[in-house]
Amino acid sequence: MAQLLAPALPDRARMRRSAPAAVSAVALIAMLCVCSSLQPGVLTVEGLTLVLSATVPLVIAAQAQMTLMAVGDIDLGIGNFVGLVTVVSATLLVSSPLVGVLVLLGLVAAYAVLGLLIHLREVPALIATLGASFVWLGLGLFLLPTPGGTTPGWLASFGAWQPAGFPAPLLPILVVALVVYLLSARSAAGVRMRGLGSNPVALRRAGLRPLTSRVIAYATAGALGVLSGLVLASQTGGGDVSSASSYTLMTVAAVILGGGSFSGGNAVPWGAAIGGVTLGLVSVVLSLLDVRSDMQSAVQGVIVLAVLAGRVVVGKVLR
Amino acid sequence: MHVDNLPAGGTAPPETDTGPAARPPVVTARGVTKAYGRTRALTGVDLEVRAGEVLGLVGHNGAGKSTLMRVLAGMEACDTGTVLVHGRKASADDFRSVRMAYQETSLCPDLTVAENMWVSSRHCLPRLRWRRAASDAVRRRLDEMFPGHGVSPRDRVEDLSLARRQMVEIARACLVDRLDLLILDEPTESLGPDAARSLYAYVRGLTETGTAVLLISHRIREVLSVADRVAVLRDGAVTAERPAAGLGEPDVLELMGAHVAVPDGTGTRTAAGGAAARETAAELRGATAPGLREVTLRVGKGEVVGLAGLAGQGQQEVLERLWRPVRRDTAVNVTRAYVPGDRQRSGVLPLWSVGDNLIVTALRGIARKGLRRPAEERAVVGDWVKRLAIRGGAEAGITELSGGNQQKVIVARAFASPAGLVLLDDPFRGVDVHTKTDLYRLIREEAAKGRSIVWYSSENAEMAHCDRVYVFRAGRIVAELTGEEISEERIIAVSFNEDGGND
Amino acid sequence: AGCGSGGSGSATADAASGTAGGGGDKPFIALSNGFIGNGWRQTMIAKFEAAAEQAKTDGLIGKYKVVNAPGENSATEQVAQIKSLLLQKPDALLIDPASPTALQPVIQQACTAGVKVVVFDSAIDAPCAHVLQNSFVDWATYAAKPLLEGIGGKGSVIVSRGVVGSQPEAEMLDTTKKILADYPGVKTVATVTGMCDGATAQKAVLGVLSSVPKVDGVIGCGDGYGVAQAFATAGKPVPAVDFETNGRALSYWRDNKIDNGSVAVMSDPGQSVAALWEALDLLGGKDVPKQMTFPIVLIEQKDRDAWASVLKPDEYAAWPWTQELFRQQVEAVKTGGKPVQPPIPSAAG
Amino acid sequence: MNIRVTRQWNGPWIWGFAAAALVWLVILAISGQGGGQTVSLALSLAPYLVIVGLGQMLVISAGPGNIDVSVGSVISLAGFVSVAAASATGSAAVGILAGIGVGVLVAAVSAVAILGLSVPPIIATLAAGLVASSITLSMANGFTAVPDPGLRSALNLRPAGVPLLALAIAVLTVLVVALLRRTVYGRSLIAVGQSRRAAERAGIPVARIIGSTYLLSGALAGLTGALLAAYIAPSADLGTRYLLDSVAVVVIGGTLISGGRAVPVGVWGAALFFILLDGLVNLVGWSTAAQNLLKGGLVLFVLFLAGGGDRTSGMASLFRRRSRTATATTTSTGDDTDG
Ligand SMILES: Nc1ncnc2c1ncn2[C@@H]1O[C@H](COP(=O)(O)OP(=O)(O)OP(=O)(O)O)[C@@H](O)[C@H]1O
Ligand SMILES: Nc1ncnc2c1ncn2[C@@H]1O[C@H](COP(=O)(O)OP(=O)(O)OP(=O)(O)O)[C@@H](O)[C@H]1O
Ligand SMILES: [Mg+2]
Ligand SMILES: [Mg+2]
Repeated sequence: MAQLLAPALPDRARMRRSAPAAVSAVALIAMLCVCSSLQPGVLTVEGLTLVLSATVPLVIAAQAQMTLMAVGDIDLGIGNFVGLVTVVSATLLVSSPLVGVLVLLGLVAAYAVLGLLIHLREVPALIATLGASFVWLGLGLFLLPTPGGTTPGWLASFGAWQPAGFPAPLLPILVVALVVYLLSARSAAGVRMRGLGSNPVALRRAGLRPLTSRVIAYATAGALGVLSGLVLASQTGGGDVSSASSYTLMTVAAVILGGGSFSGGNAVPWGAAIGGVTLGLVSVVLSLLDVRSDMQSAVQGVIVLAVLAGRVVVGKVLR
Repeated sequence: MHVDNLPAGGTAPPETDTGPAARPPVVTARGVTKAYGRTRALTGVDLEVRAGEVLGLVGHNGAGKSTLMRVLAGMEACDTGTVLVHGRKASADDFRSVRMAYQETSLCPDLTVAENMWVSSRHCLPRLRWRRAASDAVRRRLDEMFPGHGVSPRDRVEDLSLARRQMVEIARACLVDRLDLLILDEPTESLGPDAARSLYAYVRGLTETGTAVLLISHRIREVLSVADRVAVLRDGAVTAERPAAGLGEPDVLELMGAHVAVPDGTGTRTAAGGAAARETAAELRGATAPGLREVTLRVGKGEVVGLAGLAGQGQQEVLERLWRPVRRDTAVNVTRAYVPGDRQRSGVLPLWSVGDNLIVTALRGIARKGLRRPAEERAVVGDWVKRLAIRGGAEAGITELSGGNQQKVIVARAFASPAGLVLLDDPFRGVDVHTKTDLYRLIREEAAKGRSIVWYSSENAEMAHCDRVYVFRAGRIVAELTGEEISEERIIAVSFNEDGGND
Repeated sequence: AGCGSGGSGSATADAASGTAGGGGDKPFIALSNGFIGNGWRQTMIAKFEAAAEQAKTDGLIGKYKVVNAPGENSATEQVAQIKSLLLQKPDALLIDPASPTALQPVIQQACTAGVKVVVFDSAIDAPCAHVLQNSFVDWATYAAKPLLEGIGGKGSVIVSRGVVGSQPEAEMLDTTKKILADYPGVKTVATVTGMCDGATAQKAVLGVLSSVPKVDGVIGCGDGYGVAQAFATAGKPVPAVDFETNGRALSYWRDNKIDNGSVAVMSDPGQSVAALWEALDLLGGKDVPKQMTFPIVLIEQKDRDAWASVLKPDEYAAWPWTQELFRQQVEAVKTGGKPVQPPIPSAAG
Repeated sequence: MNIRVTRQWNGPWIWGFAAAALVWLVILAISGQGGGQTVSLALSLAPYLVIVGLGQMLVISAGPGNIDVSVGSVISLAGFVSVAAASATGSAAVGILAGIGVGVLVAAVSAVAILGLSVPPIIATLAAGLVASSITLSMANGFTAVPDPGLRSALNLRPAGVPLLALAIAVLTVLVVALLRRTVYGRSLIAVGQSRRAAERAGIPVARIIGSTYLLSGALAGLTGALLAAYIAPSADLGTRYLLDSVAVVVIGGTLISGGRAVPVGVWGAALFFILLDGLVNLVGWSTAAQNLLKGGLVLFVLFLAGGGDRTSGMASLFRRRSRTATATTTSTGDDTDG
């Protein structure tokens, strides 16, 4: 039926799929325009560096979330996990670098084990990661009950790195998105992960173990979470387990803004990057706009809804 | 059974049964049994597939065909018995040359065609640059099998039409470095006649190179025209194996154990002329939507209206329109109820008992001020369980029932409500003959009480139970048949009467 | 200047700041606040805005801007906001940090950009910033001593700790323990985590009340109102507690006649105003010590009614720092003299 | 597969009560006194968590993907609104109603976004919660009203050691059970939770059911806020802690997380467990770190021990929206469970 009526379907479908990210990108550009009209300095290298640097850890965490959403899961623990990583990097990584590195690797492994258990026990990822988030928080508080510590020098100097003529934060955003793109969209492992989110039965029939796919996805998410935590620590210069608690829902919003969905099967690394930067920029715009501080979160919520509404409209047009 | 794509006996296989019989067996099943919980899907199967032959496998729904195929393809282990590949007890590697195209396509909808190829055929693709290799291979294979297929390796499967997906699924199965046995599980269910023809041409080409092909289909004529031998599976065991030559459709049906209930429609059916005089229960006036073009139809009170034609020509869109009317072109004057055909996804509420499932639609009508009245509900449930002889009774969990009995519950759900218009969306897929006969009777009885029924069926023979039938093609109504005009042949003739079809 | 008039100007302050374009060479003061979710922080902001508005009228500053990080006490948000504040090139940046360490790099960045940075309400390891804070040792001392005297130096007490593990909490617990050691007649029957927050302390104390004998006092950190509620729920008489310094707690204390040695003690939300004066003095080239300790707010029973009559329920007692008082206090810090005791604001303003 | 699930979750509410009893025994062993009073005090704190948990339970029962992450902000906002309304009118009842009303309003924003804009619930309620917390902050600024003393003392009433509030909320719980079992709405909700498609085909007004479920959850969160503000005091972070806890008590309480089965009684067990656990941690003097580790560890332990296996295979289905395309009715993604 479909092929009788709409021979040009694939192109349209492709457009429909990239529409959400495009809408977010439009919102992003609009915000940058607003910023630069209010504060001409924004569009300079220093301005972009200042504005973008805070979004880098969020964008990386959003890639982690995206990886899990690609297999059809969701991670409600990523915020506390990133916080825990900052704590580790401000404590163990300084006092005994080797132990610190091992602990960070252990955290990645813990994510893999979490994915393993979720798969084997057939429990909803939503709840398992929620439970895990308490654990990450507890571990973080255990290591560093209140914010403090100092990050190792190399990490701090990475945070302070400012190449001439190029906004430094753009580099990690692009590099991570590229790596995640290569992994999730171009590699065989990515096919396995998206296949799991798409149709686990097909994987099983083809002799690919869904378990492996899920574990790969969780390990990747864990690694990205660690990276996000390290970048965050490099910016804050210390550890704070609750410093990223807002990331949990923000990353989900970023992936949705970038065109991802809860149904799995889709990897949108570039979309997640755009969504993350968009969300991160909201608070910058708000503070430039002199929005009353108590109204800022409302405006943030309304912007998220507006972008999603724009997406619905574009989706209708493209149908 | 669907419309047959091929004329019966038109191209009989050239070889006689002496040829393939002499060849060595590729896969042999001996005393294979398989149970899922209490369901005994296979009860002791002995079957041999020989190199270079096409073996047709037929059997009623739930006979165990798909299960047997999964066992033969090494997808699942059997409980007892053995499966031999080339006469040896098979290891995982041996099964690599046994490939299967699944009844419900086992592609990942979010992946591209090429990526799906990697999933199923990664062993014969290079480790690096596999994307390019997979694209080339699938394009070549599709060109061979379905000339003019219109599939690009970069398309996502979810964007493809059903027919193209089926093509990809079949091509996927053939994409392997060494193919000993190709299993096709109802491959032509959503293919057009041209595609089916080129598929079978390819299949014959394959057998010439020594590959065995196992073909499952409910389209008996098709099987007879392609296969060298036909095996009949009944209740989990092979009950007959015959050479295809000389076998006729009625013979096969008899072997399958179906007493073909020839509908005696004329008796129950209302006079055709009466239709116009009836009060209108619902109508579409020039409805146009994705999949629908300028459809105008009308349903009278107490009338059974059939929607016929090849699968996916707009019938379900009509049901959708009547279920969720759009004010500008649809008028529905009575309350509605819906019987979905896809009971797994749109029918059963899996955590509930039979009674709960049955009453959920009628609940609203029975309740007073939003509060349920359990006694009345129980009475209604008891009534229907008895009337349709639902095995297990009202208290049984719905998922413990066999498919046919589940379907009875879903049908009863709709008829237990006071709805004046009941929409049937191909509801009798996977239902056995006895149940079907009961349900046909129910439909006529309820129509006689003044309910209107709109009935889409992929099985044209069922249309004989209707007062009036609209035949669909590419989203349009191409014919309206009434009374004596309604017959399977007539419907098929009308459905195919333009050429072109779904590629 | 900023007292008595209350927080009436707060709602419009941000909008007003945007329009004050004529400042020219007069300084632009920005305040970044890491968290706005409790009454103390809100009072702190309200006091600052009132004082800054007044300073603008008086021509001391050109314009000012307050940015509160939304959401929970989130250092990341604050870092982002400080960065966007820096784009606007303020002359001085006042910071009430969400975290004592997380801001270090961005503060360094601000100093490099030539901005005077004053961090208040919390210590921070940023060598280039000036720090203005209250003494936690004082806080713990005032929280324990009068209370223990009030119960006659004997009986059993519960210790409600603050944010366990934090530097201030460690300091405070240390002091509390030392003081308790001076009272051998006092037995500590339980130690709970109240997080210096009435609601948390209420639940925490309620959780242990059934498992401990009669309690004479609860040594806490500004969580007495919640603790008192917990005792009320359990149907027990309210012991001596350390109240919050807000209107609600003081009225409760007054109205329920809890005259048993309870005190109200907390840090001073007026620090934001003091920080404003410090920033102005720094910009004016005056010599101000890098680290300064300002007096804490202690309300004993004798001052209670005076304070209670001027505070709204969610408003916290703040010292009304004026430029004069501030400079006196700076002198006191420099010379190591007795800290200045600002007057209790009167209802008339 | 279904059979297994049914059996495993047959007595799911036991877990919470068992864990609560265990913690209670430990407390008793440590302190050696006041066992009865411990329960009594836990019962005076648990109801608040139970109310918001019941709302969350209804939402989660509405099927995959449904969750209300705005409850925390709603509680805080409703706290202020109810205290303001109560002190303006002098009537505690008006205050409570105002709290409920504001909860419904915030939920209405979520419901419109979910149903009208097809925004995923987790995002829609997040956005609505952000809006609510903004209003909270602007109300908190210079807020002068004080909670109604009458209501406060009513909340503290404990005739014969049984908190009046606990009794009232027990009645509310019974009402929710009745709502689920005995009303058309309740049955429809459970049907929608099991299979949205099937429910829609069975003639259930799915959108209306889902919308009203969010409104109910908002109302219950609003009620929690109103009571909590009277019991403690209105503050901008009054509800923060309740978001994660509300989801956690629903899970530990045995409600099927993939929808279609709600266990209101289980929420009580889990809430008591959480309250007693807090008490134990404070009694022993453990830090919040240990508290969180224990909570998380137990959630994971219960989860992995009980296992899941929701009726559609794999996690992917938890959020899968079945209707991908208009042709979804005729396509299938290879679910080979039945012939
Ligand atoms: N994975 C499974 N779990 C439980 N029962 C199963 C499973 N697969 C098949 N069955 C049962 O085994 C029996 C045989 O099913 P099978 O799919 O092999 O039938 P079929 O002959 O292919 O039917 P159809 O013609 O409808 O495709 C049925 O009763 C079915 O319910
Ligand atoms: N999951 C299950 N758990 C327990 N019993 C089951 C289950 N599935 C099927 N059964 C039982 O096994 C029997 C056979 O079921 P099956 O689905 O194979 O029937 P069927 O041959 O397809 O019948 P129908 O033609 O009515 O669909 C049924 O009577 C049913 O009670
Ligand atoms: Mg089959
Ligand atoms: Mg069956």
